[in-house]
Amino acid sequence: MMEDENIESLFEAPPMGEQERMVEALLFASAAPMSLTEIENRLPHGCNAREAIVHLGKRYEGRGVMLRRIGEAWAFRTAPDLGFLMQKEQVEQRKLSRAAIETLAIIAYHQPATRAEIEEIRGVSVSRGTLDMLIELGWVKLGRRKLTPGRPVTFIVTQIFLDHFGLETPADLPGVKELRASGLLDNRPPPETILPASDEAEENQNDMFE
Amino acid sequence: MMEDENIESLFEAPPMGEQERMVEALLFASAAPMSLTEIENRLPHGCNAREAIVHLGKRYEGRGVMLRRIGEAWAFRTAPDLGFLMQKEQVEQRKLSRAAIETLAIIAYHQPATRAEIEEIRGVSVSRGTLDMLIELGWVKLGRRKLTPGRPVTFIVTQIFLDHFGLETPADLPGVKELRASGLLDNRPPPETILPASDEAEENQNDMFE
Amino acid sequence: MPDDFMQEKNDINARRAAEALVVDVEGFEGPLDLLLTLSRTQKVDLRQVSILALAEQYLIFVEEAKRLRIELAADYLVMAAWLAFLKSRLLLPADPKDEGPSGEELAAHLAFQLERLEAMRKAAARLLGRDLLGRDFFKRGQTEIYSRKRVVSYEANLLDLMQAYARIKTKDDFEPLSLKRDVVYTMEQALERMKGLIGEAIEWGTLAQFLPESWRHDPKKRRSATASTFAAALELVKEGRMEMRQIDSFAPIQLRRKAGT
Repeated sequence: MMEDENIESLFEAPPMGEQERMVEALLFASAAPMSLTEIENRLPHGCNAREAIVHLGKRYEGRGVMLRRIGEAWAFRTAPDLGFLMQKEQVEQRKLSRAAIETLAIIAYHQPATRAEIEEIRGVSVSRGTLDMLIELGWVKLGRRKLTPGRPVTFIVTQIFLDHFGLETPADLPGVKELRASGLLDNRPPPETILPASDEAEENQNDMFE
Repeated sequence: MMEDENIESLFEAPPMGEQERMVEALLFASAAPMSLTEIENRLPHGCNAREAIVHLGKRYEGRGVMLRRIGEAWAFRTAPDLGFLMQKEQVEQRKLSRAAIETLAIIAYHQPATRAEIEEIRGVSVSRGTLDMLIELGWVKLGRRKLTPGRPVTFIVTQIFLDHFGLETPADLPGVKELRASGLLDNRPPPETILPASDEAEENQNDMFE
Repeated sequence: MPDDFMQEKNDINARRAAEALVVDVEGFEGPLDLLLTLSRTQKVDLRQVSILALAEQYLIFVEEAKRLRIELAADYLVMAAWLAFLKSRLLLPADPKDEGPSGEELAAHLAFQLERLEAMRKAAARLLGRDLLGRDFFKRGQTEIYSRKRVVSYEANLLDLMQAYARIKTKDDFEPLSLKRDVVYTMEQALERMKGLIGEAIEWGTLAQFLPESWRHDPKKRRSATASTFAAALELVKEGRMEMRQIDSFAPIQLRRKAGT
């Protein structure tokens, strides 16, 4: 059917059903409501956006999604009676602080880790808020007390942590040597950047990480 | 009508038509694919998201917007034949290096793949930053460690990868069946040779001969 | 041996070498990639490629690269050594006392590697040729998951975690590497030197003329000195003390003191 019309389509607009599909896709992908003019500017020459909108609106009547007119523009919106489904929680994403991510990394790699151990590895003291936050996030929990003088508490990572980071077990985390070998280390410009990255240079560097 | 059912809905799941509307609204509202569990967590108690998805998928067949399966999740996406309309919507596609795209393909077709396997296939070491970038794009993540000596880290592709390349599952990778049938996805170790016993080979021996 | 026979043989070799060298060495992704490219000149299906001929092509390529003083990475040379070994195994009658795989087995594995690499190349191309999200099909432009309840979700991915750990574990390890800087001509050095030289540079002179004598010959040193001298020159141009020009693409970069300074 489309084939027959190929030649004609140079001069004629696509059939209305096709125009409707086009408007549907356009409005779906658009980040903001679109006016008739905006829609027509995107459609092939000769299309009738107004008519396509009418058909599209009918098609979505009673569905979970509706075509809505917003001022002079059009957009899909979920049906108002289903709004309750969308009202879970608004998630505001924030980057974890460097102190937090480092503390988390140390716990993941060294668990069970005491606070003193974390501080020794990081070389700075761990603020109370950092550990509290990791615990509140559900990524870290208290482990067994260590059988050393003072019986300090230890920290370990949780199942939620593993799920979030897509790990089966903490043992799946690559070691530093593997990180380097995989090119996953921090992209600090290596001193040999000006030279060709010869194998020799790579090997020497490997030794440095032992 | 809804009002009448309000009390009952405490005990009974809404009718399937209504469940379909709900799933439609949810998937429309979300830009990211949603798993069945995520959908069901938002639906009233007792709903059957799997069945609703089947109905919904049929309803959108041939439309400008389609229901697509992406790994274990579902999302609405515009029909690929209408891409030309959305050209202005295009996100700047990051130009991938040849090394990156080949590494990605090897991981996708051979997953779970170790770094040594990737290097064995490409015949060259994986450069600093290649895997890094694929992980940052969200296309590659760590898989389970391999149960071979040295327990090397493996890499696998993600749902975001499937979504980006319009694949339902890794089994839909183009030509994967033919490649498997022809043995080109086998992990065939090189025949033991006397040569070359370079330092480099020894250095990597753990990785190379797992 | 008649002269014209030699001549002909040389011609063939020269032609082969020229053929092999059409592609820039820098353009190759390792020896296997080079072998794959060379195998295409045989114009046969990859399964019928003559590994022996391929090994010869590769060895000619490496010889030619040496002659042109093109620096080849170590793995190209390792492959050359291996192919020379393979060639001898294929040509000489098998020694019954020899342990290990036969030349044919080794050749078969190399053929498999080439076929596999090519298969992955094609797979990658097919992957990129698919309808892509954000190019051919699109997700919802606007999302509607909302509510009054605000939840702060702290975002961190596995890469952040691993890099944080690597950062901590390697923060001290980077120091000793500065010892390797002996073949690096720093920009500070270059700037110091240039400041002393610009007084005399009334006429246009090429960048290379500004390199210190002892850094001009070794390719690694020359590269480093060129980069630093160029950077230093840019700095001086920025300060309005020098002028820089390049007549044409890839023409030498020229420098001179800015008039009136």
